[in-house]
Amino acid sequence: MKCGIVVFPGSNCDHDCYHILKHILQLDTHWIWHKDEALNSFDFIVLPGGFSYGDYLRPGAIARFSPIMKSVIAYANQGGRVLGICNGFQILVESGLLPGVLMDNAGQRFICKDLTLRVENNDTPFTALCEPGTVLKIPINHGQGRYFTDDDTLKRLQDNGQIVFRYCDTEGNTSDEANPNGSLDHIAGVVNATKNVMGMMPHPERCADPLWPNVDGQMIFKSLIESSLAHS
Amino acid sequence: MTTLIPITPEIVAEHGLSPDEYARIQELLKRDPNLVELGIFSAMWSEHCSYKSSRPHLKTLPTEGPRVIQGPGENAGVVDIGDGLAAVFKIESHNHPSFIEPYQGAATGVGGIMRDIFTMGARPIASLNSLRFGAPEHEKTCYLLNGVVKGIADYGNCMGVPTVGGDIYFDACYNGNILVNAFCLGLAKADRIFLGSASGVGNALLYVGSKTGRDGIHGASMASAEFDDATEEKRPTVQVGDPFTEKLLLEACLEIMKKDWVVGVQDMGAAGLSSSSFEMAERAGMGMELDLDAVPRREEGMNAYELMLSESQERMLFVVAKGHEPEALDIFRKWDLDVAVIGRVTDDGIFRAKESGVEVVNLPIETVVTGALKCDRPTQKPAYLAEVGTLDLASREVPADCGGALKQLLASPTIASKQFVYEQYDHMVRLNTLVLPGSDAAVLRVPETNKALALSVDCNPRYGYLDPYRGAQIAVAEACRNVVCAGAEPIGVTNCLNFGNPENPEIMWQFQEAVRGLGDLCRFLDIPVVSGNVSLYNETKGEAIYPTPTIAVVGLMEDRSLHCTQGFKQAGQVIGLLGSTLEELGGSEYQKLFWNECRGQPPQLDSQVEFDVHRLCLDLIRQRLILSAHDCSEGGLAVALVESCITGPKALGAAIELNGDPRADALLFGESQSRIVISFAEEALHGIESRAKKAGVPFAVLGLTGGQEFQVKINRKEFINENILTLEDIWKNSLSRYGNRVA
Amino acid sequence: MLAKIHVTLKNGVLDSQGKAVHHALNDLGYSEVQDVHLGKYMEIALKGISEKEAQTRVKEMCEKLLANTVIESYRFTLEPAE
Amino acid sequence: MLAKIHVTLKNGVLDSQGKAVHHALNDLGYSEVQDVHLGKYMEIALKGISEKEAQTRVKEMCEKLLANTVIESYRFTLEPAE
Ligand SMILES: Nc1ncnc2c1ncn2[C@@H]1O[C@H](COP(=O)(O)OP(=O)(O)O)[C@@H](O)[C@H]1O
Ligand SMILES: [Mg+2]
Repeated sequence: MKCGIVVFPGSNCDHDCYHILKHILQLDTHWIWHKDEALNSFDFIVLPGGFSYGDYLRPGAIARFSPIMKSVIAYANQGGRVLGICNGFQILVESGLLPGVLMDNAGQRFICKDLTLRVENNDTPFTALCEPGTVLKIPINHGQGRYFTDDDTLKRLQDNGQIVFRYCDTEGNTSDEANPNGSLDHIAGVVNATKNVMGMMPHPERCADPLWPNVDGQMIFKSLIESSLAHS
Repeated sequence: MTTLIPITPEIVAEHGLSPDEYARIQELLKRDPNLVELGIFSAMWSEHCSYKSSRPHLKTLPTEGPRVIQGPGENAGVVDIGDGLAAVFKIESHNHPSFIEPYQGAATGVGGIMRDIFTMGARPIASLNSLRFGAPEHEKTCYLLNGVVKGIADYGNCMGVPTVGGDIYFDACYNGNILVNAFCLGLAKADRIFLGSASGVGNALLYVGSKTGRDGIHGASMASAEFDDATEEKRPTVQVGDPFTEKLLLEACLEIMKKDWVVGVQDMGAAGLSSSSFEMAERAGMGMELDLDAVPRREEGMNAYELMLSESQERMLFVVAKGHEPEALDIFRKWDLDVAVIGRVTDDGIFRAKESGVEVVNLPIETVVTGALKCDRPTQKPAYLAEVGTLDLASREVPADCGGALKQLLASPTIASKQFVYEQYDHMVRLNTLVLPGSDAAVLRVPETNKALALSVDCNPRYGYLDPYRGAQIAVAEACRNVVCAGAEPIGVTNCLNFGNPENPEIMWQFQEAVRGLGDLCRFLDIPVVSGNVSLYNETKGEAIYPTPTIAVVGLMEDRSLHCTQGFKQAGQVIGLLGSTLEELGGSEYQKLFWNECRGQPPQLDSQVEFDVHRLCLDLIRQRLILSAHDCSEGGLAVALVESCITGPKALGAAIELNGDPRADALLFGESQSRIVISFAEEALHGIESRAKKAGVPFAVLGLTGGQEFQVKINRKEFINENILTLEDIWKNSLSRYGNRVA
Repeated sequence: MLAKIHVTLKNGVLDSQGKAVHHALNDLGYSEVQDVHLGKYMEIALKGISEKEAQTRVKEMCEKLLANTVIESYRFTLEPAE
Repeated sequence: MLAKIHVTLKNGVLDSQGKAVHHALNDLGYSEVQDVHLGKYMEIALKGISEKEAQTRVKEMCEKLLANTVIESYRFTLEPAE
C-alpha cells in the first residue's frame, strides 16, 4: 500500500503522520512537496496539520493555491482518498473539496488537549472499522476549528451522513460543554458527498503509536488501509 | 551621511556609553569613531552583549564534565547523551520587550531561543518558559499574562516545537518588570555541532532569513537600561516576529547543515548584524569585509547605522566555503527565504563595511568584542536583610480552619494548576512527549533510542529575596528534584539570572551570592552549567525585582519505560514521604497569603540530604517500587498531597496522619526542602523502608489513597476534611477564572 | 493605484471575535457599546494597469483569495496612488 | 451612532501577513500587485451618547483595547446609525 503526505511550507505534523504510516503501520509512505505538480498513484494521501503559510489571512487560504493542489483536487475528483487533519481540513474547505469553513474557536484561544468524539457514520473509508456511536479519544490542537456552514448545507450534510464525527463527552453525549470550539452541530469531521475526502480537526496521528496507552487514532488509518485494500 | 556627524558628549551619552568608555574607544582606535562605529561599540559594550558586570562571577561556575561537548560561550550548551546524540539547550530572557509589548516580546523571545538551538545544528524538540508577573490584583497583570502566553503559544505552535512545561509566579516585586525566560532543547548528532566561527580566508558570508527593517534599533541598549516612566511613554520600536519565516529558516538550516561546506553560523540576535559578524570573526581570529548594499532590506533609504544595528527577527549569518555559494543560495531559495552573499572572511582581524562603495566601518574586531571596560562592580550586603531576617512565629496564629486555608492556597495563582496556560500551547507535536505538562517534569523520548529526557525549570524569588545564596541553591535543588521525580538523572543546567541594577552594590551582592549558591550546589551535585543568560536592570523607579536566578535542568533516563508521574494511580495505595519537615514558614506562599509578608529565613537546604533523596528516589523508581513521586514545593506538604490526589487518572481522596512537633501550619504548608511524596502498593513497603534506611533518608508512611475526602489528622486530631472534587475544582480552574476575566 | 478593501462577515454568521470585544468593552465600562463587528482591511498597491482593469482584477482577487465568500463579503474602492 | 475604526500597522513594522498575501497574489499571476498591507476594520454601534462624547470614548477604547499602539495606529469616523 502506497500513501503520500503533502508538505506545505509551515506544515508541522507532517513528520508525525509519516512516523505513524511508515513506522507503525508499515506503509510505503512518500513525501509530496507542495511545489510538485504531478501526483503519483497513491492509495491515499494525507494533508497534515500545522500552520501552512503561517495561517496568514485565513488558515488554508494560501496553501490551497500551492502548485500541488491542482493535482490533489483532480485526484479527489477521480475518487482518490484524501484525509485532511486540522490544517489539512482547513485547506480542504478553502479549496472547496469540502463544504463549510473553520472559524476562530468560540473562546478565542488556541486549545491543545485530549477529548472525545463520537463516530456518526461508519460507512466511509475513514471509519469503516468503527461501530457507529463509538467514542474515540483523540486530541485537538487548534485555534480555528469552529465548523460553520449555512443551514441548507448543514441539512444536506445531516441528510447524507456526511457528518463523520461529533464532539461528545466520555459517555458519547453531545453538549455545549463537550464542544471545545463552538462548532455548528458539534461537528468535528465531515466527508464530501462521494465520501472519498474527509477533514477532521482532531489529530488521530497523535494517538496511534503504541508507546502511549491510547491508540484510538489507529482506527482511522486502519479503516483507510482496509477499505483501500478492498477498493484495489 | 551618518559617518559625517561629529560625535558630541550628548551623542555618546545617548548611546549609553560613559565618558570613560568613550575615552577608551578613542584610545583603542587612536581616533574618534564615526556614528556607525559608535553605534556598534554602544551595542557591543552594552551589558546585554558584553556581560561586563557579570562575567567575573560567571567564571566561577562549574562548566565541565565528561558529558559536556560545549559549555557556555556559544549559542547554546551541548551535552552528550550517548548513542551518538547530544542535547543542545539554553534559556534566555526577553523581559523588557515583554513588558512593553507582551505578545510580540514573548513571541520574539521564543523565536530567539529557538534560533540559538538550531544554529548549533540541532532540531528543537521542546520548549519551556518561566514567567514572573506582578501581584494578581495589579491592574496590568492579567493583560500581561494573557499577552505573554498568547505570544509564546502562537510562535511555538507555528514552529511545531512542543511547549512542554514552565513555571509561573505572581508577586508584587514584578509589578513594573515582568520576567519572560524562554528555554529550548534540541537534539543533534554529537559529531555535527555547528559553531559561530568564521574561519577560512575568502569564505563567503551569507545573509539568510527575513529582510532587515528598522526594528528595535538600539534594542540591545534598551535591554540594558533601567525603566522609568519616560521609557513607556517613548514606546520604543519593538521587534515583531514572523514564526512562519522562522519555520522555513529552521528547515532550510537543518537541510544545509548536512553539507560539509558549511563553516560556521550564528543567529542575529541582540545587536543584529554587528554582534553576529564581530563575534564570529573574533572566535576564529579573522577579519571581515561586508558590502552593506547587498543586505536585503524591507524599506528604502536605510543607512549603514540602521543596517548594522537593526534587530529584525528571523535572520542568520552563515559562513560557507568559497565556491559553494550557488548551492547554498539554491537551498535557501527552495525554502523561499531572502538570501544574499554580503561579504567575505579576511585574515587581518579588521572589520570593514562599505556603503555605496564608501568605507563606513573600519574597526579592529578583538577590540570591539573583548575590549569593554571590565567592571569590577562593588558589592554590599543589602540593608533590608537585617530588617526582614527574623520571623517570630509565636505572635502569628495557626488558622482555626486549616481546610479553608488549604482552599485559599490552592486558589492562589502561583499554586493553582497552570492548565489554563499549557492548554494554549501545542505540547504534543513531534510525538515525543511521554509526560505532558502537569507533572513535576515533562518527559520526552529520544527518537530512535530507548532513552528519554526530563525537563524542569524553577526559581522561587522569595527565597532569593531573603537569602540569594540559598535561593539559588534551592532553585537548582528543586529543578533537579523535579527531574528526579520523573525518573531521570540530572545531566546539565542552564540558567537565566534576572536581577536589578548592577550599579547598585546591594544588587551586585545579591548577584554574587546567587551565582555562588548556584555554583556551589552544581559542584556538589556534579552537574555542569553549560549555558545561560543574564538580565540586569530589572527595576523601575529604583524598585528592583527579587533576585530571580531561574534554573532549568535536563535529566536523562536510559530506559524511558521507567518514567514516573506525580499523580496517585488508584485507591488503596500507601502514601509516603521521603525527607523531613521542619518548622519553616519564612518566604512561603502561606506566609504571603495569610500574613502578607515575606520575612524570616528561607527553608534550609542540606546539599548532602538533597543528594541522598535524589539517589533514593531514582533507586525506588528504577526498582519499580513506587507508583508516583511528587516534589513538595510552594504550599508545602498539604498542597503536594492534594496535587497528587488530583493529577492521577482520576481524582482520589486520601486519609493522612501526620505526627511531629512543628506547629500545624508548618507541617501542612511549610516549604521544607528535599521532600518527595510517593505512593506505592503495600507489598513494596518493606523494600522501600530498607532502602531508605540504607540511604540514610528519613521516610514515613502518611496514609492511604481512596474515598472522596481529603482528610488530614495531626497527632490524631483532625485538621482538614474536604471533598476532593471541591479541591480539584478550585485548583484546576482558579487560573482560568482569573485569566478569562476582563479588565 | 491603491485598492482599499474591506472584508466583513456576512449577516447571520456568528462573529465570535466581535462578541468577545463587545464583552470586553462593556466590562471596561463602555456601556454605550451596543454591538461590535470585526473585519479585515487591506490596502493593495497596484501598478501598470488601468482603473477599469483594476476593477475586474481586484474583484477576482477578492473572490479567489482575499475573502472566503462562504461567510464573508467584500467591498473595495480604487484610488490613485499618493 | 456607528464608529468605523481602521487599525493598521505603523510604518516600518514588519507586516508578515501582508508579505505572505503579496507573494500569493504574485504567484497567482497578479503581477500588478506591488505591495499589500493587512489591517483590522471594526464597526461599533453606540447608544445614548453625544457625538462629542463618542469622540473621546472611542479614542479611549482604541488606546486601551482595540489597537496595540506600540505597533499599530488607528483612525475612526463617527456616523449616525442607519
Ligand atoms: N508557563 C508554563 N508553561 C507551561 N507549563 C507550565 C507553565 N507553568 C507551569 N507549568 C506546568 O505546570 C506544572 C506545575 O508547575 P509548578 O507548580 O512550577 O511545579 P513544581 O512546583 O513541581 O515545580 C508543571 O508540569 C509545569 O511544567
Ligand atoms: Mg515550581
